[in-house]
Amino acid sequence: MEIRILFLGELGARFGREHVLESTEVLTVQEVRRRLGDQVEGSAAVLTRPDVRLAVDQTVVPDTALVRPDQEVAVLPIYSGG
Amino acid sequence: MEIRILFLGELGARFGREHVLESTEVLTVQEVRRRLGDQVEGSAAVLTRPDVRLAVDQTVVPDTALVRPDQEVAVLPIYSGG
Amino acid sequence: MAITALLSRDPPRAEAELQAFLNGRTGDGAVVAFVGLARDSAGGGPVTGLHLDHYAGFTERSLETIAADAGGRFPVSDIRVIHRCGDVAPGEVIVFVAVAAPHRRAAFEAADYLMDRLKTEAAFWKREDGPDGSRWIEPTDQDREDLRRWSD
Amino acid sequence: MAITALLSRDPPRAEAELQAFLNGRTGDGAVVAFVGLARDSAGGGPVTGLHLDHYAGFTERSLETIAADAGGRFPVSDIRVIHRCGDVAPGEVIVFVAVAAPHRRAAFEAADYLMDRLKTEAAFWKREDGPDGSRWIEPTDQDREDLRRWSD
Repeated sequence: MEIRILFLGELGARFGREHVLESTEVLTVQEVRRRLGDQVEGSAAVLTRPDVRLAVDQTVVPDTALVRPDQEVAVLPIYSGG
Repeated sequence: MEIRILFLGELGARFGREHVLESTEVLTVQEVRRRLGDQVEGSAAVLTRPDVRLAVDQTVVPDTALVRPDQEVAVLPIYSGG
Repeated sequence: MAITALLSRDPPRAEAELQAFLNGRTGDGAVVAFVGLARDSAGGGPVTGLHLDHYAGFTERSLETIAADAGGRFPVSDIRVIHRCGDVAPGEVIVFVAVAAPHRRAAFEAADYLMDRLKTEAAFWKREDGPDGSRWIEPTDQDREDLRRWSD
Repeated sequence: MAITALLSRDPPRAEAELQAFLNGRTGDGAVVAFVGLARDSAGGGPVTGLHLDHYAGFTERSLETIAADAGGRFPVSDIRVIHRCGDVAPGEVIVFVAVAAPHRRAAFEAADYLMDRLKTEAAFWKREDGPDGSRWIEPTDQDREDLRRWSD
């Protein structure tokens, strides 16, 4: 099973836009941040920043929220606005 | 010699838009108001109102300003705006 | 800075005016356009048409003065004002105002200011025609209050 | 009330949008349109283009939320928002916003509010490209200050 990961904006440009996190268990958003930081070289520091928010299946959620293995997680740096 | 008179807006609709005031002398705006009020039936009261302003050759002037016989006087009720 | 203020007997063509105003504009981030339309009702009653009386020459200068004042007051690049006179049917354009500026705050404020001045100080005399007759209009209390927001 | 908020890869055609928005409108006295253009410079340096990254679905919903909030907050009749994504050249339209209302104050305020929200809370990630490279943009202090004007 895999969690599909999207890095938006500058993070997509720096680390690649699409990633996959292999997982068979339910993870917290906090754990997704940590595992992604381990897996994607150079991303660990930025993934701990509170202004980098995560959306699960298109909804921004707190770090305590849960992520199932079939869900999509988007990593959202601060919006620039339009 | 004659002073050409224009009544704008509602005053034009009520009293007729164009009038002529016969005059050989220089008059004050105050005198133009009075003579017009005498000449144009029913207009005397409205011509004494301070919010009815007079323009001489396209410039709004106070009642003490002078009007020469060859000038144009416009009687301006309060603007509606656009 | 280009400031134009025109009087027109024909309805301003808002879409063509906007297109011309936008064309080739690469230094400004913001264009605000205001389109004033003749409403089909007012004060609870139907309105079948408007007549905007004007004083030729004098009315044009009142528009030019208002536009120039806006250009002097706000950091804007260009201003265009086209105001209708004569007979206006419901739904037709009465006034088109466009303001371009590097930044949006100035464009919004200048357009807002222009309309507040135009609604009270443009030299027009407006008659509303309805099924029960006609009446000549003065600025509303709201119009006067809006204008006071800009007093220095 | 019709509220539409759309994302578009193509430049919004401001003049056609305005015309469609005005067409047949007889109950509203005021239409305010805002057109946001890509500038050819920023912070003193030239800008050769913008890229507006978005998150498909999520970004559209952010636009819809902002438009709906404006519709709930101001006495307006209709709102239309069209926001660009992808690559934008200088002078091209980034955003078109139109608001119709019976009275102009509500139309101005709703358009102003929409732009303040869109400039900070629309889910875009903007990259400015110039001769010296690219940089990713955050809302300016001015943008954040503008937004605070509307906090309840």
